[in-house]
Amino acid sequence: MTEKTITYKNSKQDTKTIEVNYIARVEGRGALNISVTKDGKVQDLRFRIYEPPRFFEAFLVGRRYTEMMELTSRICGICPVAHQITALRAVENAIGLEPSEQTTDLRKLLALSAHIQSHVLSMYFLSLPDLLGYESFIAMAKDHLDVVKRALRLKKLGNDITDIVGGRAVHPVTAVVGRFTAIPSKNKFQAIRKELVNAKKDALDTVELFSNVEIPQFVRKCEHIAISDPKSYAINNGRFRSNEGLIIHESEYRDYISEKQAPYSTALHSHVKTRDSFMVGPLPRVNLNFEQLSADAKEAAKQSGVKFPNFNPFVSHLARAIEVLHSIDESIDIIDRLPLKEEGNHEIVCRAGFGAAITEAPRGSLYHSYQLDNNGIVRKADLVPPTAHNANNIEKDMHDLIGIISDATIEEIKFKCEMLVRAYDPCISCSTH
Amino acid sequence: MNAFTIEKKNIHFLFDQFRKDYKIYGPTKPGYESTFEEITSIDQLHLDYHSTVLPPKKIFHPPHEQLFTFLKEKETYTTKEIFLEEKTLLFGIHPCDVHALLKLDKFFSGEFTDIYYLKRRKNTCIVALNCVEPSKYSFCYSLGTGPFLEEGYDILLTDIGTEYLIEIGSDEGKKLLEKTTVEKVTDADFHEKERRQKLTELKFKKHMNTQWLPQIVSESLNHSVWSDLGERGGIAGSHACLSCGSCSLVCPTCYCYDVYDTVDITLQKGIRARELDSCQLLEYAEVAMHGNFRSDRTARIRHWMLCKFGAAAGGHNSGCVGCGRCIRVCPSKIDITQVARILRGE
Amino acid sequence: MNKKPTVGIFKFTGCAGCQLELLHLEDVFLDLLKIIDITYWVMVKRENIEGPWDISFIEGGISTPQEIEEIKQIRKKSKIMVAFGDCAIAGCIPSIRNWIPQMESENKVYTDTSVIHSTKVMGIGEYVKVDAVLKGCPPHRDTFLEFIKASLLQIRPRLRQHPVCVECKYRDNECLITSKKIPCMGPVTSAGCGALCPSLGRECEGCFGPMSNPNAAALADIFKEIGLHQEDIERKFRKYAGMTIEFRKEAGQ
Amino acid sequence: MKNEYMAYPAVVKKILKESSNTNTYTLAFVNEEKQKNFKALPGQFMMIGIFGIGEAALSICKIDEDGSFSTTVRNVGNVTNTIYQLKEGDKLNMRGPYGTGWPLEELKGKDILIVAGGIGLPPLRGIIDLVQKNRKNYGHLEIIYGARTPEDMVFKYEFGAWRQIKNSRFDLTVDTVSLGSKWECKIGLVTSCFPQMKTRNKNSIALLCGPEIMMRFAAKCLETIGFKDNQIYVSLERRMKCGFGKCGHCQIGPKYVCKDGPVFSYDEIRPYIHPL
Ligand SMILES: Cc1cc2nc3c(=O)[nH]c(=O)nc-3n(C[C@H](O)[C@H](O)[C@H](O)COP(=O)(O)OP(=O)(O)OC[C@H]3O[C@@H](n4cnc5c(N)ncnc54)[C@H](O)[C@@H]3O)c2cc1C
Ligand code: SF4
Ligand code: SF4
Ligand code: SF4
Repeated sequence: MTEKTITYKNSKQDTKTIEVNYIARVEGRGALNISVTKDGKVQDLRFRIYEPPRFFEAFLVGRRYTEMMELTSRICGICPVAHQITALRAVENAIGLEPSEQTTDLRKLLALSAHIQSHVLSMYFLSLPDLLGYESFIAMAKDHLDVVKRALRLKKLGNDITDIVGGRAVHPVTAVVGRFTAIPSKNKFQAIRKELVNAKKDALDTVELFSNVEIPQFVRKCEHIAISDPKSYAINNGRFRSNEGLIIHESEYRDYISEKQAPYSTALHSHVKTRDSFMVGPLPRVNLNFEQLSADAKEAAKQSGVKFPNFNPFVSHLARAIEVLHSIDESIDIIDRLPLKEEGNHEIVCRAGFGAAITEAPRGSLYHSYQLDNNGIVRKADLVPPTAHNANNIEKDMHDLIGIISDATIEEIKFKCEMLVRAYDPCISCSTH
Repeated sequence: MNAFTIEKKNIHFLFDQFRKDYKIYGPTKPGYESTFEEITSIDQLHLDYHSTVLPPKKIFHPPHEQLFTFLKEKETYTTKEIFLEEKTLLFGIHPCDVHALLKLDKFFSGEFTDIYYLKRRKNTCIVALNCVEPSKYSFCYSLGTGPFLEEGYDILLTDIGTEYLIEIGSDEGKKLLEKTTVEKVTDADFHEKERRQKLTELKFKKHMNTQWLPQIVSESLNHSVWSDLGERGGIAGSHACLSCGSCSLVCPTCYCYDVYDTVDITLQKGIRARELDSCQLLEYAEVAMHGNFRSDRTARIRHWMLCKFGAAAGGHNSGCVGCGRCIRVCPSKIDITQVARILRGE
Repeated sequence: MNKKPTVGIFKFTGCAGCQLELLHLEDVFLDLLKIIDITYWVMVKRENIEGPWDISFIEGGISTPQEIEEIKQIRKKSKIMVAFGDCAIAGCIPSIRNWIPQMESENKVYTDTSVIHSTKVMGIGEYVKVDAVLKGCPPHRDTFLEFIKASLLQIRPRLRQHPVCVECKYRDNECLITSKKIPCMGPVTSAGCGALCPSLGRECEGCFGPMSNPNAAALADIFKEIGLHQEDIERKFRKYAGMTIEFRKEAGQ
Repeated sequence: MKNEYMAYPAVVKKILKESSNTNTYTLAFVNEEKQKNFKALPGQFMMIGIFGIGEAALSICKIDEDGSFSTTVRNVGNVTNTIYQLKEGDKLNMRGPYGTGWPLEELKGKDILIVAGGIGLPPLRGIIDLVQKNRKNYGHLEIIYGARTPEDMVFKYEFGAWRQIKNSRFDLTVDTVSLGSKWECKIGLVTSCFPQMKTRNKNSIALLCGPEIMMRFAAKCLETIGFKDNQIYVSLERRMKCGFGKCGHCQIGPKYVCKDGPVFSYDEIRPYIHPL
């Protein structure tokens, strides 16, 4: 807990030093340390994640495969669903288990609800105050009560679905290896279906709002990665694909992506082997999988006047809005095709093996892999959350961003840099895990 | 005429008749996992059940209940009582549970009455079902509360093969049957009932000798069985008590409750409510200045058992009816009949 | 209380799930702001006031020397300090690593461990006085409301510490231990979730931490009897609250 | 059928400060009819509460001519704390009276020994008032009152008058005296006053109220000087949620403190007071 301070260091070269000791309106604890020379050169730039690590990869070793979903859920309170599903799929890949279609659908529904919830949180609560000029969502309520209420409604929709399918909005409980322990009743599903239909207007208004708010004009072309699936908008399943030709199976992840430690950050930095840092998240997803979006989402995206593929990281907000609309549409489709059969508890035969899975968390691609022994005990765990994927790319974007605004005031630069961070919606606890 | 028969396959005649005037509760799901639920169609009703998780007390003395609302306006409060005035019918309640209700009836009346319980009870019609297949945990026979019922019903059913024998116990029961198609009863039907009763009595696996039991227990306050149950490894065949409270919450004659207020976010209005409580729980006997009159587990399980043996404050009215629920539900496998045997020195 | 109480919400080593549970109070969120004044909440606000606070809610455990300093500073500026959620109470899931030598953990994750300053994860009570705890991973949002309302009324909140079994019975659930021999932590776990897991067809894993005066030894015996190995029993107790005195023994010293 | 759970509005007519955490409140029902019909006996209690907070059992310590009564409240928890914030004219809610009260018939013509500890004196005050008013109906009166400190004593303003009661003895003791306070009586537990006690076991009744441990010790000492268990009466404290024998919280062995007590003859309760 330290104050945000700006220090002017009038050293010989007149360097501007920008420090944010605790970046507000993001999850977890991160800081910015930047110095810019008089002639606008970025001398040093650190997106310093100082969130204490929890060493999940260490203590998962020795635990049971059935616990992975429950334990890794606690990596993140905002995207527990993503960790749960990724853990479940990685474990199932290790033991060679194929869940039923209903389970797969329910998982997708769960993931979509988490996307709605998380995106609304990011767009309205964490970033919109920047774009409308308030210090917080709470302060915004005075002048924009209708917007605030809309945000609360949409967020509640996401939560309610997670609640009904998963049992609880934060750290749900029903998704386990191979199945769901309880299937909600038809009545409950019909009730959420109604809510979803009613929410479409709010979602469309959201797309409109975020296509009209003013964002910094800044473009940096970089590698965008997301999972992709020709049949549907990929969230839980698909090939890991980029705009620069990467296309791999989730089990090959480590052959192509590596991590290295930056001495000032407890989050490791990722890059594509032999290439550079990359971006994951809603914008890469919309860029890469535009064709799989629901008809209405596609239409709304086209109406927005913003062209995709797009390489302005601030367009991520609009991408989130589009995804919320898509998530509502796809959720309705899923509800309409769910058979809602109780599934028995099949005996699971455990065997030694390696399993990996990549899913799309709200913030981007999330990788889990486990090595299990014959008794179902985890022997090695490897986890890469979206913000670990993005950490290095954020710095690169920031470097270029400062380059074009270097003559602005320190306060202005600082604010824009914070905005950039928030556009990525980093989950810092995840990134260090 | 005070008795009839009805073919089992025609039982829905009764159901359809009852439905006209009553909200019906009955056992759902066969076997042990039964619970008493509202029955809206005959296929939800499973009369071939052993026992339910919660006893039918949940309908009269529910786990949570709102007593009244209060609203504060200009320093004065207005209150509004919350009563459920629905007419209900319990379909297929077993004799032990009927006896438990009779005990609760006595308990909740007297000098001070519990209007909430009694109102609901008054609005309820009892269609009881004699027990021909006692669960392996029950011992109602030892306590004279089953397996066949003598009192406390409006209508009583007995499975006598392909038919149910129907006996009427009250005017209300009589009225209910007037409009239903039922058949005449024969002496043979009564003989069959008697035969089945004898047969059933032989099926009990558990027994509890209740002679002088309250006295014996009251004089055994320092018996080692209590500390065995409370602190050490339990008694033979059981583990130590967990203080989980399950036994008392499923007991049909346990009535203890906590009263509390909740207010809404304006802090100006709220509800006074009650919730089932249990003497097995630590907070139950807490008083001011962090005192607690039963802070150790030993004292708590002893008090509970004393109560069930008729030697604590509820006296006869909270005593055991032998339904066996507490034995079945106890994760530690503590068996009240075994405790009774130990106390008797058997 | 005439003035709205000032509230600070702080994050330490944890997952932000407890804070998120607050944001999930959508229905009453705006009403809540009418009765409390949140002056510090970095996850939500850009302008934060550095105390003093009438109530501070602490999410997360303490796992670095810097955090020890910070929590002490916050304590000095808070009238009431609440350990908000299992991490702040006893370290929660991350405390599983306390059974592994610290260097071993660090070496598994980082190549350069010289820049890592982590210690064991502890509840905040290890370093500062705690006035109240809200149990759960996460605590139910209603318990937060109950706490806020009670502090406005200046009374003790009604947060019962009886076991999950009680709530399981309230819901007329069949007991998983007795009917299916499933190792359920309910009998030693504090209620507050409404018997969420047993009502949804799975065992309680203990995410609300120990109840008041639990008999952990007896439950461990029961688990053994239904076929769990010693390591599995330890895994169960060494999860959300392995560091608490109530579970420490069964969690493996 | 009456809804026994419903509490009725009452007004605080007077507040008297007793000690740093104890006040005496004079209360009356707002409804005049209800107030007119109100009758209570020394030793009985009321369920007094505030909606939104809860209810607490509080003894009636004094009954006035007009039927309003007083209760002395020590500030220990939710309800008592909230009552403690009230001002004269404020409202609360109450119902009652409940419980049995002291054995008034039994006391007639006998020597009375009162042993009270701390907040245990208020329930006994009605007895002292009774003896004071009807002096010739009773034998010797002896009051032994102990508190933690002199400041914790209640009814100090009555002590003078009590000392004037004919054929009586009044003894005070405290556990500790803080520096600078004036104290001329004993220091020690109530039982340390027993050697000077004048009451004998013949034709006398002992009335005890205070912390349970104090009552146990006092009863033990009385037994050694020949008191029979049925000559000793104790008033017990338990948690109460209803006050009329339903909620179960105040059970002690086979008794309900609320409806069979709070006053018990020691012989009927003795096996349960310890260890239960
Ligand atoms: C017959 C009778 C007569 C009485 N007469 C008087 C009298 O004349 N004057 C008087 O001052 N008192 C009297 N008392 C005692 C009085 O009833 C109690 O002090 C009162 O109930 C306290 O209520 P409260 O709401 O203020 O306290 P509560 O808020 O109920 O708290 C009381 C205590 O309970 C414990 N507690 C309860 N719930 C919890 C929890 N969730 N967590 C932790 N601790 C908890 C605490 O130890 C706390 O200190 C009498 C009691 C009885 C039975
Ligand atoms: S004590 Fe046990 S067997 Fe007896 S009535 Fe209660 S639950 Fe049934
Ligand atoms: S059910 Fe068993 S373990 Fe639980 S409180 Fe009752 S006796 Fe104890
Ligand atoms: S299922 Fe678990 S929580 Fe429920 S009663 Fe059984 S042991 Fe207790």
